[in-house]
Amino acid sequence: MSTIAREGVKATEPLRPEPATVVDVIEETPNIKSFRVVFDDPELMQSFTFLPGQVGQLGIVGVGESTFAISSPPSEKEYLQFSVMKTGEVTSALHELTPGDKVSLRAPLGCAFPTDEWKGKKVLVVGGGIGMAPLRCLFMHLMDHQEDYQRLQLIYGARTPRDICFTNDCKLWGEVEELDFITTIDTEHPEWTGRTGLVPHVLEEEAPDPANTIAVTCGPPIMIKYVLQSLEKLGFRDEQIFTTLERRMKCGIGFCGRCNIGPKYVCVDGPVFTLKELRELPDEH
Amino acid sequence: MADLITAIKKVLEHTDLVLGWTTATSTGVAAPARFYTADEAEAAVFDSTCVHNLAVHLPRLKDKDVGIVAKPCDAQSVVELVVEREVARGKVKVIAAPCRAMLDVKLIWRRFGYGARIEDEGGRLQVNGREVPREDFILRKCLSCESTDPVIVDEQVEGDGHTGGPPDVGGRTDDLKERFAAMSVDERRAFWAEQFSRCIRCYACRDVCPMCFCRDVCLMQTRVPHWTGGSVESRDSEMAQMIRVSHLAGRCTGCGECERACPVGIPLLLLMNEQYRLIEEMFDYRPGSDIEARPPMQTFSIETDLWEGG
Amino acid sequence: MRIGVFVCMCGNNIAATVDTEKVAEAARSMRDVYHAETIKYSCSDPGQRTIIDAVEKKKLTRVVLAACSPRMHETTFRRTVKAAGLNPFMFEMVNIREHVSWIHSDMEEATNKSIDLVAKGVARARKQTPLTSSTVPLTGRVLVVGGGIAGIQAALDIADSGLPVTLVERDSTIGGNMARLDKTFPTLDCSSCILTPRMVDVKNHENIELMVNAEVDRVRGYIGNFEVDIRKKATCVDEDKCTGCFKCEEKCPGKAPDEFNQGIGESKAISIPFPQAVPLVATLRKEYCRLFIRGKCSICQKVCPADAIDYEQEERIITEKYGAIVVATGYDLFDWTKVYPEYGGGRYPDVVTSLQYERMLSASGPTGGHVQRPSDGEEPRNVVFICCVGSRDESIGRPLCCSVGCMYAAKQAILTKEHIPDSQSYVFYIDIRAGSKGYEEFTRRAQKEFGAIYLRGRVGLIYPRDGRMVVMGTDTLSADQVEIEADLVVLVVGLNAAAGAGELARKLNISYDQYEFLSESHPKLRPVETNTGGIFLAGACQGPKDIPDSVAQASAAASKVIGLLSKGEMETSPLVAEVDQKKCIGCFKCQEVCPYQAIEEQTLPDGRLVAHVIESLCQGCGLCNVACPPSVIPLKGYTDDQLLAETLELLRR
Amino acid sequence: MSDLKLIGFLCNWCSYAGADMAGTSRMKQPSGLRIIRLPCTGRVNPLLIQKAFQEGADGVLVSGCHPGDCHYNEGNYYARRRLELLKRMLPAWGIDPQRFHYTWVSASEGARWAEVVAEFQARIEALGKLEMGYPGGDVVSQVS
Amino acid sequence: MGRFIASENIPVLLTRLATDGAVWAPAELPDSGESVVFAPWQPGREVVLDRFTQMSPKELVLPMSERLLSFSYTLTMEGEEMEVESAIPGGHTVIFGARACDAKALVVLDALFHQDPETTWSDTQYRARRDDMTVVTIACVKGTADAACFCSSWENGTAEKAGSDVIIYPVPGGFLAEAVTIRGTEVTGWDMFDDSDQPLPELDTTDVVDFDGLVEKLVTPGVFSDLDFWGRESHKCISCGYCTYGCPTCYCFNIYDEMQGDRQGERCRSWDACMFYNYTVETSGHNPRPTIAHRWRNRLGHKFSYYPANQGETLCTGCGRCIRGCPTGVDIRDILRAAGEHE
Repeated sequence: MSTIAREGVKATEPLRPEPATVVDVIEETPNIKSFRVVFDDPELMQSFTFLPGQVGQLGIVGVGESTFAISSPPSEKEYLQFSVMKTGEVTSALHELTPGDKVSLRAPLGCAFPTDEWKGKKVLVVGGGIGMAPLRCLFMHLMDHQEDYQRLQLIYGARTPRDICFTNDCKLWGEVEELDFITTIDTEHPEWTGRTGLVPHVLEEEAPDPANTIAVTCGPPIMIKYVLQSLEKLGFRDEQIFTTLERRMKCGIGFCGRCNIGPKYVCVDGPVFTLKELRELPDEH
Repeated sequence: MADLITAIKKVLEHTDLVLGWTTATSTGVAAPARFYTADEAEAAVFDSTCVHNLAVHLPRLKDKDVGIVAKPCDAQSVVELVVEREVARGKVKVIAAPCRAMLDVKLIWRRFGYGARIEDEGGRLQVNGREVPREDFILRKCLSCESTDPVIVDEQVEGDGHTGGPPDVGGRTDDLKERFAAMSVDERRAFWAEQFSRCIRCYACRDVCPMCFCRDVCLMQTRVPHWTGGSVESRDSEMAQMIRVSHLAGRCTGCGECERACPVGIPLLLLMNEQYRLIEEMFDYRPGSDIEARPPMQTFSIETDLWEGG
Repeated sequence: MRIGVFVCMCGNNIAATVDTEKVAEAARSMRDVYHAETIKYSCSDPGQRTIIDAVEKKKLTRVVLAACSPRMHETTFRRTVKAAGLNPFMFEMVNIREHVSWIHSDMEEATNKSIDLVAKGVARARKQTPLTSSTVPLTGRVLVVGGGIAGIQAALDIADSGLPVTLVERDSTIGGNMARLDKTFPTLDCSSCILTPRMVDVKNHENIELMVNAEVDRVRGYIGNFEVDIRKKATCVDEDKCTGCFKCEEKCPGKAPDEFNQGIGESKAISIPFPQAVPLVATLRKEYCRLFIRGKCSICQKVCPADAIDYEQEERIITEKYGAIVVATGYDLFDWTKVYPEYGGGRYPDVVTSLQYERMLSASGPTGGHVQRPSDGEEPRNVVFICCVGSRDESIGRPLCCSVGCMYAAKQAILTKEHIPDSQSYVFYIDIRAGSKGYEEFTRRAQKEFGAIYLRGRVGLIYPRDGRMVVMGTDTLSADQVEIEADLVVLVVGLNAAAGAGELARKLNISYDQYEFLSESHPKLRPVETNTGGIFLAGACQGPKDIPDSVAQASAAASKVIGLLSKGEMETSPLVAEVDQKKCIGCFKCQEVCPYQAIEEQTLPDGRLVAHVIESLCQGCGLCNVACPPSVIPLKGYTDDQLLAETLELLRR
Repeated sequence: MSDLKLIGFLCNWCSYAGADMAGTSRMKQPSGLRIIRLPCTGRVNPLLIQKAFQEGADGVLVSGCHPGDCHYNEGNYYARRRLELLKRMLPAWGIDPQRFHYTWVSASEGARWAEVVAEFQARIEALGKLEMGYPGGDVVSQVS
Repeated sequence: MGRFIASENIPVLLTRLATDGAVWAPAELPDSGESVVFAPWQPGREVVLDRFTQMSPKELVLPMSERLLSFSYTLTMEGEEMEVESAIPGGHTVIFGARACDAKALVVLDALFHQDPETTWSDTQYRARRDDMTVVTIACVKGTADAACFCSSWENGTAEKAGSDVIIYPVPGGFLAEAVTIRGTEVTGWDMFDDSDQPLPELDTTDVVDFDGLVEKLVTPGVFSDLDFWGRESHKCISCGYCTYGCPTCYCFNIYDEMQGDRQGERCRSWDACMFYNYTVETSGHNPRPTIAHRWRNRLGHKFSYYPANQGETLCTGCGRCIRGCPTGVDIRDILRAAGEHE
């Protein structure tokens, strides 16, 4: 369930965002940009904490706000990073931002991956496209505490080489020996010498052992669907599998009513769910 | 001519379902119903509480063969839906039902309480067993109705309402319409500014309209393009209504559902009627009267469109 | 976003009335404006450099320029913005010269208005999105419609560049009206001596396919990719077999009007219009043929040595693809007979049109170059030319100048003197229009050397008297009534677009005026283009003009075609409508109003039928944008949100 | 200077060019009108005009190519229907139709454009400011 | 010992109440088809207490549209500065003429919006309004409930006192007043009230819907997955928003920004309705509740299962407005009963 964060979202003024400033804009792909932002209030920036999987309502006052996963790890104290795919009104406006521009931010919101409970286990992270945003945060967090986990494995897929986000991170991760890191693109491409194949296929080829393993996946709905099937095939049980959901969200605090799946609100009860929890919810996603 | 139930059964032989009315158990007035079988059709009714224009459901039932019990004014909506290519003529069977002016059920209930018993027989209206002047409770749109001739008929249901001329409204005239007509532009401005301050943006006016076929992507609600804000300030509400009225130019048949559906009683028909009149005046076009027609705003005439500016 | 605002002083053109520095200062306080400055001449090289430098230094993402009319320099500055590394459509131009400084004198008012307009521009710029052109492959074939001198010139020029050309001519020969002329002004060259070799060139050119007796039936597609149905009429003659021996014409018993000779003389039901015709093939006109009228004859078939006569021949539709179309349909003489009863309305044989007279003057004409009165075959002595028949005459609704009448009247007066040395020509004129090189001298020669008497004024009445024509007019210079007994009256008749030009224009979706002259896109900037991309104009179909102008325009059109097709593919304007198919409700109101058939139906994977804009067909008018009930077919560059932003910005200031 | 707000929607090909022509010919005009350029009068959504009135315009002018001369052949024919209907509907909405004028001015009619502007400005000045009569001035009025 | 106020003294009471804040009371506005809505009371305006209002007094705690924040941008030498400020409504509100179901609805909404900020979020604007408000309720005495009412489905029915400060009971010549809260005692202590021995009149009873077990049933696959059932039950529905807007407990809202010029603007919220397609459609175009059937399933689920499960209150008080006002005659009770009987 949700935790009340005193830092970024005041309990008595939960809809009031904090002013923040864009310090860096990274063009990830032709339609995805990452924004690094800092709260204008230095004290707030200093005291701000969150956990992987939590989200923020990033916006531009005058346009609106939208929910985005925080893609930088909690250990990153200099800024918060959000990766945004251009799809609608707010995201288009965000894509116009340049360093120095003002944004509004309500964070952290939603619940996190229970990384503490995973200690001592192996963690398999399977991401696709922009779905890598929350997983980047998670993965970097897990790496920060690598000693707590038996083994970390990451499979990241994108449609074409140009659709790969976080290319610098990918390069870095590829160089870390203790990591099992695979990048794949859907089909052969002249600019690509690495692995090809759809994420679920690569996953099945890799065939990670489900024993004492947590699997986390996020990506386009169709990918998630097949990844879940593949995981099942590999012997993962529902409670071992975590994913994060997307929904149209407005308030982010469970008030405005639209993001529910049955009695659960994605904005406060999620976005992180185990597959087991999802199966218990009414089938309306 | 046949009685209603026989007609529905006959139409059901060639259609998937028939849209009609049945009696609501809690109130005793007509409520929209869907008849899929001859057995179900036994429950069909038609009386002066059948106020709803069921043609609104047709575009959503595009892939089905549908029969529809229609008052003369509802039949116009069917025609215009065919003209607008929202409904295929071959997929609709119109069961034309007789009409001698509908009752303003909502008004009766506002006065006498929801569910007050309504009996309307032989031109005499009784509410909760007490006779009241029928003409006081006639739906406002019926006061301006010129003809009860249905424009499209596949089955005609017998009855006394279909006179070919105007319906029997007991001599009453539409005093609101007359008052509005007599207002100066400034008075009208004040009138609407006040009326729209009551709007709650529930969009019932839109959703109940058979000719509002954008349905889920309506400009009254979008942010891109940002034609109007989301508030209920009369400026925003009026703009939303301007969008609706403008989009219905040459389409609105004047069925009056928008006004009937408005929970806060904004007299939208004043606008719809005026636009209807202008469309006829300018283009000699009466929406819903000719199944072969081409919608006037989708075409032009070099020869006759000779106005300029003024 | 970071917007830069530049305020052009245009030397003093703007700065004299608008306090440009104040405008720039006001711009600095507008949101998202990170830079504002004035520029002395923004269109100059240093001016454009200033913009580029600022974009680079201040990392601007959009540019607003307040200067002259965007109609003048928008494309120039889009290039500038592109050179600065931005998308060329992240640019907005505000007109503070034509719409402000030049029409207002109060500096404060003009400055305030400029500030408003800049704010409007900034508001609009905020809503801009980068637009990219798409490219369409071009079909490297060209259709030239009309085989007069303009069509011939265009076809040859284009064919010389290596592009295959189809030249379609509805008559049985090319040559057009020029083939009817005896001599051409102002050099008095023999018309056929110039024209005939060009006609033969067409016939022999390896890149030209000549199609006579053919008309454009239907046109689909768009620039670079037209699909044209050509209707090849049935002439009962196999053009491939016909050798042009004239035997059929000689033996044919069926008389027919002689259209080539403008009704002077007679022709046959099967005929070749003139000996130099290209192609030199006979054509049978069924309406005059005894076989078709009476069911019995077939003489031509019998006499034809080449077995070229085929009475069963059927009309064919030939469908071809073309990348560009040149329209060169030429002109017809205006039909003067209905509106000039005072000139006899065609009842007097000795009142002829200039083109008829031209045939009389021509050695290849029906009279063998002997000028004869049609009524009695006598050689005329007094010949009266009446200028501006059907031209410059508001009373009959034709204020236009035919632009050639003054010149050919002079020419014919000269030729008359040459043919009949003791003749006297009189020329009634309104003004003498002789603007081109050597023209003025030419009309003077007609008067001085050839003794033509020029009378300024209109002729009010012509009537026959004692076998001659009495011409009554006013000499407005002397204010005298003039009465001339003429043996022959030549009406200098004005020009109309060729019959059927309007119909063709509708097929091609190009505009035309009340005389059915086809409209150019812009008289100065795009004089040979039409409003429909890929369709060009040459010659008198666009407006009355003489041979030099027709040829020049034909070459201009040819160069445009060659330029267009040389690239192999073409960028289309990105300012087109685009359907948001997620939200399209499939009502196709857009399709109903689209003047260009640019909207097609598409079925999405989920089965929904939605609209789709064919970008290369869309011309960007925005009719669909307004017709679309949920407004999900925005016209890029002019979206609802952009127009709203502009409007609201102006109103909230 | 009056505080009247006049908006003009002009087609790029004829009237905007006509206004340019008036400028090139230095034909003085009243300064109240603010011009918005569009490709065609067929792009003018009547709602834009109603919106303009709502948001404070005192007069709205639309001008395009003469019928028959539309750059897009047919755009102004559709526009004419749309705009004429709007003009006749305005009284029902409580807006004096005099405040809205549409006309045709070609690229060569600079002088006519200057006349149109002057006449329109004078007409709106005679009518004065348009009061839409909405209560409250906030973007969103609060119930309590 | 009760308190009595004569009918002619009601304006006196309203005038007195108006000195504390804005008084909202049911009124019939001109040319409104005789609809009755809560409107700001002013001397001389007639208060309509004998008919049902089309709109509930919910709008006085959660307005149809309101400002959440105001913001402004300023340009400084260092660049742009942005200021954001919560818009906190001030001033006392009096709701005069609510029904017991309306007053109860406020308590139902409190469960979500007015939670303890020590443990969870609490809505800024709602709290500000709710904390500074007087509710005077008109009791539904015998003969005043109608066929749409079904508040008797809950334990207290028409006798529900929660949410009211004062309850007034119509009696011949005036009203008997019952103070429910301290504020109520204060109000009924004013001198336009007199002591009275009259007993309180008998209250009306209404239709009863049995929704026992729906909390569970509405989320379990049986009813939930039977989309045909929901389609059948909602066939009349045209997907407008009146049932939710008229509802005293429906609270869903939308948040959006409006600019005023280029430097300042407001973040606003307006009622939104789960019956609208737009309510849940995602930017990708995907809509988890694409049809009216889906939306009805959610509407009923939310009211009678999810909200009770999460907040402990049924999101319905049986006021019947959705039934009275539905343009197509949908009766939520029919669907509830059908769901109860499903399988």
